[in-house]
Amino acid sequence: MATEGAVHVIDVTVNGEAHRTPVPARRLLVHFLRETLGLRGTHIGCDTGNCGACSVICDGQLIKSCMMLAVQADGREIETIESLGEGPDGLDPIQEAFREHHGVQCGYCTPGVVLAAKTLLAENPQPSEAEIRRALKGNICRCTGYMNIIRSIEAAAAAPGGITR
Amino acid sequence: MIVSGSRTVAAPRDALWAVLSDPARLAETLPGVGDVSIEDEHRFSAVAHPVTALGATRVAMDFEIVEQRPSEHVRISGLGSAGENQLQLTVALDLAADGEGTAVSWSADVQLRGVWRSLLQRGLGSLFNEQVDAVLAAGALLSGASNER
Amino acid sequence: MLLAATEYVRPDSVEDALAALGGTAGSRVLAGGQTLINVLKHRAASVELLVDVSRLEELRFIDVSADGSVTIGAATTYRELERSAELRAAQPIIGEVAAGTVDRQVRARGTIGGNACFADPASNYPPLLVALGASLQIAGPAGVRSVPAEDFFVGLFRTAVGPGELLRSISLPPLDGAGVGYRSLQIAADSWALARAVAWVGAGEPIGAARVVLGCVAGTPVRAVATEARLIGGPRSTEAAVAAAALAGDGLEPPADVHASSAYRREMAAVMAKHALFDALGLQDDR
Amino acid sequence: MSTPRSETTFYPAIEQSERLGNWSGKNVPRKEDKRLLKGQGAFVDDLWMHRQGHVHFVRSPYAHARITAIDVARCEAVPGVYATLTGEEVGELQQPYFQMAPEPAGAMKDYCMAVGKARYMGEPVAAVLAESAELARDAAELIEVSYEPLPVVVDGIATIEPDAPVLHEEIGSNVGWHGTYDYGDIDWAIENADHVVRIDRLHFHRFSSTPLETSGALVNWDPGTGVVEFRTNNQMPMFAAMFIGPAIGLGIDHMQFSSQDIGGGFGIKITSYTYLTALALLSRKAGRPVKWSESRWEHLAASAHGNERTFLDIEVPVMNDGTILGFKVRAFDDAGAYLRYEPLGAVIWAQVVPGNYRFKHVRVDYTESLTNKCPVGPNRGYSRLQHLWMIERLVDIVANELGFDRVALRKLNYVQPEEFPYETPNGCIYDSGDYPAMLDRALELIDYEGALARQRASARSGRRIGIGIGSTLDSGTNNFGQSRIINSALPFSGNGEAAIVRLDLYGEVTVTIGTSPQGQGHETTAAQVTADILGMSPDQVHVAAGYNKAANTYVGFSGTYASQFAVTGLGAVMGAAEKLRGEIIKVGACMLGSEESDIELADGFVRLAANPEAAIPFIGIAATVFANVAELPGELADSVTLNCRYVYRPPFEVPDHETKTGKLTLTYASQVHAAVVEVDDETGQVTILDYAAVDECGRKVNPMIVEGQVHGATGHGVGAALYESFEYDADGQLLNSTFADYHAATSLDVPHIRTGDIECPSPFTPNGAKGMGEGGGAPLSTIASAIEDALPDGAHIVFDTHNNSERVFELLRSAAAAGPRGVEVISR
Repeated sequence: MATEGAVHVIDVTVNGEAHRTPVPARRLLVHFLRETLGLRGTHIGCDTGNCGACSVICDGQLIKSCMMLAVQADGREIETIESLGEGPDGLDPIQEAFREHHGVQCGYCTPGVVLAAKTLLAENPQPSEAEIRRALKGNICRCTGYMNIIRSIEAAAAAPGGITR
Repeated sequence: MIVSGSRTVAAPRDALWAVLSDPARLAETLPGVGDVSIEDEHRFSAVAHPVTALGATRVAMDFEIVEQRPSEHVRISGLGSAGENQLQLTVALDLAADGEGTAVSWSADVQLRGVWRSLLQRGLGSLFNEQVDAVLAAGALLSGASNER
Repeated sequence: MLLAATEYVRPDSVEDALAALGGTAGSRVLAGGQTLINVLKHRAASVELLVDVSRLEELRFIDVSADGSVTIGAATTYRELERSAELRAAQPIIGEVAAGTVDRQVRARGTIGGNACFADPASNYPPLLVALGASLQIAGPAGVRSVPAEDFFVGLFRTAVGPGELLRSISLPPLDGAGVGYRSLQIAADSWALARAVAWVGAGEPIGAARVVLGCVAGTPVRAVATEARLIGGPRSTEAAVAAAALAGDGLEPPADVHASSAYRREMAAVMAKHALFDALGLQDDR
Repeated sequence: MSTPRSETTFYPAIEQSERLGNWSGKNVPRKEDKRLLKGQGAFVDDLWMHRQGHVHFVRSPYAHARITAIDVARCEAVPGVYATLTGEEVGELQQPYFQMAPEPAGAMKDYCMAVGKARYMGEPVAAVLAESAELARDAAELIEVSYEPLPVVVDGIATIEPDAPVLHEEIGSNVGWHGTYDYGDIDWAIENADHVVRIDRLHFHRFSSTPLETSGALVNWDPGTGVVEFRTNNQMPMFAAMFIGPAIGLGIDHMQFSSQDIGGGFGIKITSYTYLTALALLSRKAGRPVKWSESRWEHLAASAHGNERTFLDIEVPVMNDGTILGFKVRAFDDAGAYLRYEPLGAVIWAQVVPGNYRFKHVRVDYTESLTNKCPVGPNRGYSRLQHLWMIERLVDIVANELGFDRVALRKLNYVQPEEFPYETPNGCIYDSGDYPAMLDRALELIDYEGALARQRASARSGRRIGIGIGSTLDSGTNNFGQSRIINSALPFSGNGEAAIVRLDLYGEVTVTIGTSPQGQGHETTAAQVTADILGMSPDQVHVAAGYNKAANTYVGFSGTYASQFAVTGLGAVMGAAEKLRGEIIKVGACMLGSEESDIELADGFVRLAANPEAAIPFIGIAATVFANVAELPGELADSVTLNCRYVYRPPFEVPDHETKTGKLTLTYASQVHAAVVEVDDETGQVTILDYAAVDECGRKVNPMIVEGQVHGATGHGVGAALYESFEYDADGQLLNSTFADYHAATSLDVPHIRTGDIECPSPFTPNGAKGMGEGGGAPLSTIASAIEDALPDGAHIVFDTHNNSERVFELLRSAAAAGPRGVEVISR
């Protein structure tokens, strides 16, 4: 009761930066990112792994950081929304598409959705609407009815030269 | 929810009833039991840890044997908590001799409260029956029988 | 939602994992964690020690033999199943089901072994493994034993994997021309299944072997024995399939929940069995 | 330049700005998006303060129970636990909240935590403050609460029966409000109609638009100043202050509220004031800032739900030509365990008494009841969507029962385009609209003829095709005077919003507003209208993000709710920008030595219209007024501040308590949706094949944002119609308190939405815009209509807003059963 349990030192690369940090075994990756590293762009929307607001990229694959312990990120490479776009103001082409096509309303699901879009387009540069919908299934948005998110991803895919950098 | 089931256990009826109607011995049949405290001849409390593939679930329960007819019937009520969730149950067990063993049928009113009510709604009936099954198996062992049928 | 305190270890081998599991009461295998971590968030179970097997290469493989039999390491993810061309050729249904499981994020981490060991009858794989005649290899201190899928699922959230053991792999016999149908009635486009049926029908006419397994209707996958008996020895016809499927719900008392009553689940089990049989027999739904 | 409008016989003539148009009306990308897309938003859970503690609430597992004891000793003994708070303490530290209900329900004693009794599952009974969120949750398990269970009532009608267990002894019954709304002469209409269609029962289910960000707050009761700072995602802070202040003895001068980014609200975040109160008390007790982030299960079980409403004994008088004369109905609205925005729901629906129709005779006997369920709050479309759904149901049912074409029947009974402004039987004024044209457009978007052909072709295939229509209203800009219809003693009327537009020291234009946006793009649209008025680009206008009571301006109605920003918020911004424009021109004319009428504003310069070379940048104006004021003539120096506040107030009067009539809202955006669905005969599963949403909301300031709101409202409606429903068991336990079982609609569930565009400017608003965003619940009506259309002859009517597979399966089965269908027709 009321003990933290064992603390493990992990080596994890987040947005290209290597961290060696002690973490208690029970700490979720999402809390590690938000509270330990101060990366507040990764959000929490539910407690059952349904909503995807906490989605990040782990070794190239989209995962939900509320269903992975921080200690499990040892030796992994994590990318969060903070890794996209140059500097404090630059937008990645995907982010530009979301801005142009109003794929954002309240912005709470947005970081997860943008990373979902990025990983989708990396694997399937020209997805159909049906493929986009399937790829977004793990990211709940309560504002947009998904329509403009889909439009944004379609636009990013159709951009000259695609979206891959 | 109302849950019912039946099972034949390889223990004589009188011996099994003696276990089920004695708080001290009944407590021992609970899965992963610990912290047993016998209040009187009808009431006891215990911490049970029913185990599933999910892990062990810690439930602190107060039990009371609310009704009994020697060798044939016992009704037990229980109220327990696990964090902010609560488990309330009343289970009536009816025993009938079945050859060397005992045919036990039970019916229970089980109520779960809190977020677990939502999370476990599909499984509560199955989980409860499995636990009763385990209690009866343990009861059979305690009553002196060497194995179950 | 915050977990209760727990310990964690990531062994380098199955042997070490077994040692860790055997050494601590209240230890649990952590594979993909896509269910277990949610259970821990809600503190519906407490675990003293999490033994993380998700990186054990010994548990991450897909072996397809020349005869078409398949063995899959327990820690193989849905994503890996979905993407294996060899598996698609030998046992297409495994990859198809993987591809439709929950969402991309879950597929990247969730494992087939974890799904089997969680033993939720509403999950995808338990009825499928029973229908395909799979066997599951359980590693323990005394070595590896193989358990038929039908005996593996003991109860709701309970399997044949005992304390100190872990699921090593899942083996599937060759299809040998058998047809497989897998049908689910789900909430919305793709959420909880309300009823699910898997049909496996051996090649040849009259039908010599058939397994029809229902999910979501009891604490474990349930074989629709009356349906199977009706099929065997009969023709591969629409009429036969319809008549057999109509028996699928007999005697079932499925659990009710907020999404569906017991009676509806029972009826829908039969409907899903019909469509699964149509698929397994290569019949058209002429509605 | 402004044009006075004289044809507005219902309101005093107003001036509509002619300066809008350069930027207003265009799809200007949002100013908010950069930070949100880069993960730089500041949501409440992103905030922290030095020495903060974390709060965990202990919640009642019982839906109704007396609390006999709470023992916090073991919890408080844990190192790292700062404080606890129990209901018993709350009973001493807090006055019961102000109640809007008249007696007897006005006697309700409502506190921020359960005092003496818990009345719904999940109600907070104690709280723990600890050094970490983990520890707070761990230690909360050590608080021992003893309960004595009480009988539970969850049915909104059974609860008013004499033998029902009473939730609030001080009220003496479970009636929260009761009254009869009687307009026209429904008895005459029923007596003289050719047909009367009687519908037994319709039920509007309980759900929530449940924002993705749950509620939360960081609250600090500063012991030095006595000021309590609430950094919170509450979406109507001045409403919250009205409850919190008197309850714990704080003046508005001692309460600071702020938020930057809010992760969705939809009304559900209006009633979080109870939690804010508890947090303030904990902060004072512990002498620390306190932080609370609600979990999803807490949010679903114990924040707020949308209103559940049951309609009984509906009678609809209809003439042979299809003219529907009106209806009468008994409505029971289930408010849950407490009245926390209620009983306003008992009148808000009256903004749309006849729906989109020319019904003249309406009687609604309305009861608001209390049950052992989560208290309700205003959820998107609040109180009106229940009523509008009932009306659309009855229109469909009348068509089906009497053999009218559903399209023709609607067109016949709709308020006609030439009838606007249209006065409803209860004195509300529909400002503008063209419902028949919207219906045509919606049908065109779903290829109505093609759908009819598919429907014929699919007959007997087992895959039934149904076509549905839903026409609804999104009434915006409340007259808070309508609260007096339910309680004549309430001191509210009218509405308003405040804004400040200022020219800052170095020539920057800054806008602050009293609103608390949750994704509606206020920074962008405020910049658009300001840019138009001040002759610059929206990029040059800085709009302060979020709500900040201390830094921004506000009035008593400030906040973001109830479809009104385009009117009240932008009305205030426009008024303030016009004032600033006047001041800039005054100073510029003086500096350029010209007449004010010779001046124009362009590209951030004040210049002579005739000689653009003669120009002064805004920084020059600002520098003169702020730092070189001795060069200004005295009368200018005295009158110009470049800091211009304006309060927009719609031209309302106080409604009449006795007749329950008046102008309850200013604008009426409208929706006509249409859908084609497939219903699987074997399973009852419904699949949406085509969906069209035609929305009209007057002149649009940013069409892209408007369309986004249409999509979002449609998504909520579709989700509620098919997937999302809060269900309680008889013990008062919520059966879907996580997203695992409360199925929030995913990208696979919300269909492709075709949107259509019709613009009928409002004559009553300064910019021709209408408030919008709530959407009227059109998908609920549309999908119910489509499912009913797909059912076989002889089936029971679609009687519920929520139609999951099993319910549709039962409806399909009902045709063969040949039992009661829930409807009967009496013809003369």
